[in-house]
Amino acid sequence: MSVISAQHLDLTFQTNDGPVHALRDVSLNIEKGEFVSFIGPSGCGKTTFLRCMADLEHPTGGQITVNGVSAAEARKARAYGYVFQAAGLYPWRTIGGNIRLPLEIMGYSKSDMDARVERVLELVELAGFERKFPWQLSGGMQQRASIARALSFDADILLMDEPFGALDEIVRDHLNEQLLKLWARTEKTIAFVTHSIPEAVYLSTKIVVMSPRPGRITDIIDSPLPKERPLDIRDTPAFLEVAHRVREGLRAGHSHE
Amino acid sequence: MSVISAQHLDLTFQTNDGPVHALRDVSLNIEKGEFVSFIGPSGCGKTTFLRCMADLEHPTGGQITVNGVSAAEARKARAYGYVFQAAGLYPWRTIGGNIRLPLEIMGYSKSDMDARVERVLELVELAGFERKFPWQLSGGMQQRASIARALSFDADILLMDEPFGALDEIVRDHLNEQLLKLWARTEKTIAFVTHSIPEAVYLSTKIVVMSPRPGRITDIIDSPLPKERPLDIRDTPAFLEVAHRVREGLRAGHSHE
Amino acid sequence: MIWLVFAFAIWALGWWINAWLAALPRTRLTRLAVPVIFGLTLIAVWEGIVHGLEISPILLPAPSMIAMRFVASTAILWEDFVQTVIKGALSGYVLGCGTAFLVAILVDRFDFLRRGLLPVGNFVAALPVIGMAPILVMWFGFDWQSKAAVVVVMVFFPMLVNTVQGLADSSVMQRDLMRTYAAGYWMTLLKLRLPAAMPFVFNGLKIASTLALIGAIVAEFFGSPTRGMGFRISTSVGQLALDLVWAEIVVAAVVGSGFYGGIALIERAVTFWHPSQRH
Amino acid sequence: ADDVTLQLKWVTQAQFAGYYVALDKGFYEEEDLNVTIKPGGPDIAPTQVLVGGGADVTVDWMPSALAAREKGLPMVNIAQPFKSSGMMLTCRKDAGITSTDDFPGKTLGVWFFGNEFPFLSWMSKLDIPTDGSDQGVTVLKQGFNVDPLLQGQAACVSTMTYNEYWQVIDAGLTPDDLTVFKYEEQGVATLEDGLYVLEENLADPAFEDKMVRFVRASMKGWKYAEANPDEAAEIVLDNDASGAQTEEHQKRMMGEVAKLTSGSNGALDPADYERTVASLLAGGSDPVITKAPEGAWTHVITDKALN
Amino acid sequence: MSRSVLPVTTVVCAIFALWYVAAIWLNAPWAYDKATRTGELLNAQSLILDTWSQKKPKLPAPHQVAVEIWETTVEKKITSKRSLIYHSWITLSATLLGFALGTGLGIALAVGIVYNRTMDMSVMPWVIASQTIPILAIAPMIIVVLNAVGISGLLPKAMISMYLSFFPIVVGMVKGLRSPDAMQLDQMRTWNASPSQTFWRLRLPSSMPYLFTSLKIGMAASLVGAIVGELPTGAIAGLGARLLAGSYYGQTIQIWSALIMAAALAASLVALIGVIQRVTLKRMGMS
Ligand SMILES: Nc1ncnc2c1ncn2[C@@H]1O[C@H](COP(=O)(O)OP(=O)(O)OP(=O)(O)O)[C@@H](O)[C@H]1O
Ligand SMILES: Nc1ncnc2c1ncn2[C@@H]1O[C@H](COP(=O)(O)OP(=O)(O)OP(=O)(O)O)[C@@H](O)[C@H]1O
Ligand SMILES: Cc1ncc(C[n+]2csc(CCO)c2C)c(N)n1
Ligand SMILES: [Mg+2]
Ligand SMILES: [Mg+2]
Repeated sequence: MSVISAQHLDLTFQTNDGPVHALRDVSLNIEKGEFVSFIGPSGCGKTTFLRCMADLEHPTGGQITVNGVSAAEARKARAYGYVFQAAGLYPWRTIGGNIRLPLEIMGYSKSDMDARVERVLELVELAGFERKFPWQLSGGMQQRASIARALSFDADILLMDEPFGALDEIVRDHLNEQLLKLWARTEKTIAFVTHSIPEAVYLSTKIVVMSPRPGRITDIIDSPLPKERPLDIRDTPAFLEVAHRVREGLRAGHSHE
Repeated sequence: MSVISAQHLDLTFQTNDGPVHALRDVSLNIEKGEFVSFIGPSGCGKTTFLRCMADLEHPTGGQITVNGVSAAEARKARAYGYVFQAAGLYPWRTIGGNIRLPLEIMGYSKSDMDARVERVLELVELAGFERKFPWQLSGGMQQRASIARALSFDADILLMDEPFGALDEIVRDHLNEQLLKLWARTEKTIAFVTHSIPEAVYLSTKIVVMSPRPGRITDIIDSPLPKERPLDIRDTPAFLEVAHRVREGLRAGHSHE
Repeated sequence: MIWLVFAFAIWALGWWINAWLAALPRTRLTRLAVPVIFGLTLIAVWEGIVHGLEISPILLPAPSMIAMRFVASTAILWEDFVQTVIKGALSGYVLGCGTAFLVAILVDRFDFLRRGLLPVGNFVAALPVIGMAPILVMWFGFDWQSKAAVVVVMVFFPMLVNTVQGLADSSVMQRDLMRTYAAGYWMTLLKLRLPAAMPFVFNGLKIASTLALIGAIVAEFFGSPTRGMGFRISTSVGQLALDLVWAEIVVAAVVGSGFYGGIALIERAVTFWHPSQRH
Repeated sequence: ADDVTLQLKWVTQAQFAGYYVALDKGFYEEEDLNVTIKPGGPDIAPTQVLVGGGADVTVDWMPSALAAREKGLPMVNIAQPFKSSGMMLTCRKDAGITSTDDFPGKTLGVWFFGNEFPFLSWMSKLDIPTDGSDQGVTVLKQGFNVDPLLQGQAACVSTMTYNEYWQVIDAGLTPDDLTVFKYEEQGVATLEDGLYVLEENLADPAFEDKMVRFVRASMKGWKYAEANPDEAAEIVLDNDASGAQTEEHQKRMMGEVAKLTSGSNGALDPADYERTVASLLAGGSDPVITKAPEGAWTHVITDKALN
Repeated sequence: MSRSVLPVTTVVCAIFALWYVAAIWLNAPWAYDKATRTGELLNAQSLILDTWSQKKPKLPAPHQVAVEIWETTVEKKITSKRSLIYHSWITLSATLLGFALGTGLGIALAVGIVYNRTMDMSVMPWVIASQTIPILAIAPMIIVVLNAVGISGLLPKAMISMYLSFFPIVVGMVKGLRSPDAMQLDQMRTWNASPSQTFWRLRLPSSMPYLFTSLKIGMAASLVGAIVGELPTGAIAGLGARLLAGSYYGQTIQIWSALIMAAALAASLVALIGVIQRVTLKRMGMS
């Protein structure tokens, strides 16, 4: 059974300028343990699709199931962790407090909370920053804290919306490596939105290329790369080959030119 | 004579946490018609350096001249166009009104203004959007409008601070091409800040690598690439070679790892 | 008892209709209808309670009685309206807001003034203007001039503080942009700071609009010619003509809300670009 | 002890000395009464407080009490400690006023809030319109003080013999600078400072009994105050919570008030009442009351209290 | 801080200078009036001295007010009815009670408006309309009506001050409780947080800066309300009573000293909230 399964999804926003077709006839299955990247020009519906999976947006047509139940039920069962495009930490809580927030809401015990906070902070290499406030950290560190927050509770699914968009290349490379390691270790199912072709290719087992107006899937590329991926893999022909295919797919769907 | 010449520039910000050394002993000459990119990790002083050239920041030590006169005089002579990191359009003016703004201030005639607005809008492919307000456009379109605004008047120097940061790869590629064409045609001198290594290599005749704490120049790379640059040039060994050198320079100066 | 039941029933009915309307998609019609129904409900409940508890009309007249008095006394109400609103409140409002705006530009121009005048201004703004009213009546005489003076004093500081804040509201980047154009002070003021200040200016104008009417009416309690809303209210309380008092209050509330609404409409037109005006 | 709440017409001052003396000297206590005195103020309508149940008995002027009665509010005068009126119109000679013939074209300050009735009656008797026309007078709603006269904004202002008149004198004007019209002398005097209760309450014998004791003690207070004006003024000062009154002014006020109360034993003189009603009915086109009221006063209380 | 000392002193000095000049100008007519009646001749010096020392000046000179304040604060026992401190205390207690009530009502309404669509659409215009009613006009009626149901003393005054202070609080808190952006609210949804969890952990904390700003405005309004409420309670005691009594007897010096005292009271209350704001926001890491 697929972890996430979308069948003929349609989503139209009613705006005062008339309807916007954000998604049109989108079908996709994501299996357990997959790392799926979504790539496509701005406004093609990547975020919207991710939000449908998270039950933050309601499709106007079609079907979506998560873990075999409806997206709403999955949300209520706290089936996933969601990392938003911006870090979105609460300024009045420390880093520790921010990570503790979902745990408090879900009613974890005090000692369990402490242990989890410590563990995820180590995972994203922020041990020692628990007591700091978000604005005392750099943008990259904030973004990592927000990832830690999504990892703190036991959700098997991770939905990430351009989590590394705001970071510079070097930090980004580093976090990409970390994310891959985490994924390999925990066997989570990950849906990941990005603008960067190398990032998508480097991370994913499956790359979904989307195109706008109306948002639809134009290509689904299964990556031939091995699970073990050092950073240098990006200079191999296999990598460049996939990247090329993604770029072509993108260009085809692009409204520009 | 260099168009921009910085000698032993120092700039220290006094903050309540103590002084921040944003620039330390920075020397650089930029010749007429050059396309110089600045690259370096977040917070290394790229923006600060560009702002010094624009007389928006006052160095606490050293010397900077623009067009042979002080930065302040150059600013008063309206020697440059500046594109900020964020689009920074005035929300109460239409796209056309925003582009007209510097022209009004500089006292261009009405008919001249109209002609210029039309021309630059075409240049950034926004013809037909003159009457729209900024919030009615996507982030990428806003960014392009802000570039158009800096191009609308006749300044020989263009200072651009991560102008394409908010854009997706395809649009970015396209604008890179356009910018190169414009530069080739007009022979402007361009100083360009970016986070992207391929972008820096693709565009520049000279790449300045900076490193933080305190901000200084660690490497200056003259590009061996020809002036004529199709997009495919990015797959050539010469390109990858330069990119590699930039990446090494960056990594050396990076605090991470 | 019947009246009380009636009051409760009306309340329940009004609330039910509103809950139903509010659940519909928002249109111009529902946006208007809901508060109107809410107000009508309040009035009906008031009517029911006054009759139900047999409250003396000298303490609280019923809305029906007020309405009848309103219709019967339009001439008096109009005379008072002209005296208090047009002559007192409006002239004071225009004068007060106008000078505050100009002073704000001056304060903004000279940092010395900003640092000196604003703290003092905040202190003065804390003065309970009620206390100023008898003094200003003493200075400016009985007629509308003293009412206008009270209004000027009341609206001046809210307007000043808001405008100064607004003039400082442009972002660093927006100001830097002006510097890159080597734009002078006046250019920057005209093309950047004033437009950017408009949301704040209108905030000040809105606050001032409710203050203006209150100020003009209150000042009439401390001496006035034999017309004006404040005069009528205090005299009529003495004569136990509470229905006329409430008719005047209705005029005040309608005029005040209309004034406020009018300014909000202009605000919408002028600051259409501001995020708060685009939902 | 029985609780009684008295609502005054105005702020704590020697105008109400009798009640404060009765309270302070224990006269109320002797009658087994527990009296609370509520000072009034510029915006307190005693009648309203009475209807609202905030007081059992109130000090009010007869014109406004009769007007309230005609509005359907059955106020009844149960005692009248003030025999004569202290109201006057005080004018500046240098404003050109020496007799009532000089009024037309002038600006006059008048108290409103139910106190304008005697003035309006007087003007209609003199046949002077109050609409601000050339043959008439311009009326100002006078604030709480005599500033308009001092500042020259009005030719005349309303004053009481015991209060505002002395403020004019204190300000530096001399009696020679002033022309004074006493309402008593103009024949338009109306009764001031009587004690009023609601008619429906009087039907209750227990309430009636309370009022009998209250009036008896109050009159004892008044007579004591007349005899010991300085002590009475001190008592008033002690009771003034605002701390704004001065000893000099209160002693002088007590002296003047004593002149007004000395002619009364507390019982209302029906002749005075008839005179007041006649004056109010003669209001020309806009009389204060339209028909002679009935049952607006009673001797029941004073008969029992004073005999 | 210290950078504004010079400008503030300059402005204050300028105000005092202007004040003295204005005192001459406004009080001179009375001085001449007196002089012509007594027939003496005024030279410039005696004119100025007279205008700065009249008993009931149109505008008292600053030193007259200062002396009055000194005499009624420092030189009187604070239990004395002639002590301004005593009267300030009376006003302050009504202010604080009214402020507490107003804050409570304001927040409750704001929560209702934010959480209930029907209230959102129906209440706000009437809240605005309520503020256009001249408070001084209905204050006596409020007092009488409350008296009728047996409430008297501090509470009626506090109700009037509540009436004035709840408005800025509703407006500010509606804005504040709505200040979390869509993303933060979505975040709460992804964790399946209940409405009350969303309120306590997201809406309320993010409304703090708005809350404090509106508390400051509300406090100033409360004080005005308490003073207004004192006028129709028969000028028994309090700063409002001093204002009224001063006005009644034409004691301008007394009016001005009560006024200055009231402004000082308001300023210190607002400053106090400012301190609490700074401490709270600092502890919340939001400053
Ligand atoms: N709440 C909304 N109301 C109306 N239109 C919306 C809404 N949210 C998104 N859209 C529109 O739906 C389309 C898809 O938006 P979406 O955010 O999913 O794009 P995206 O692929 O995530 O883009 P980006 O890369 O810029 O984040 C866009 O055209 C957008 O304008
Ligand atoms: N106005 C200022 N006051 C104090 N410190 C400042 C100020 N502006 C910049 N800095 C500091 O100076 C350093 C250089 O900043 P700058 O903005 O030039 O970096 P940058 O290279 O442009 O970074 P980015 O890539 O994130 O834009 C940073 O450490 C920054 O915190
Ligand atoms: C607003 C207002 N103004 C005047 C009076 C008249 N008045 C009645 S008793 C009294 C005391 C006399 O010293 C005065 C002045 C009032 N009641 N209310
Ligand atoms: Mg997106
Ligand atoms: Mg920068």
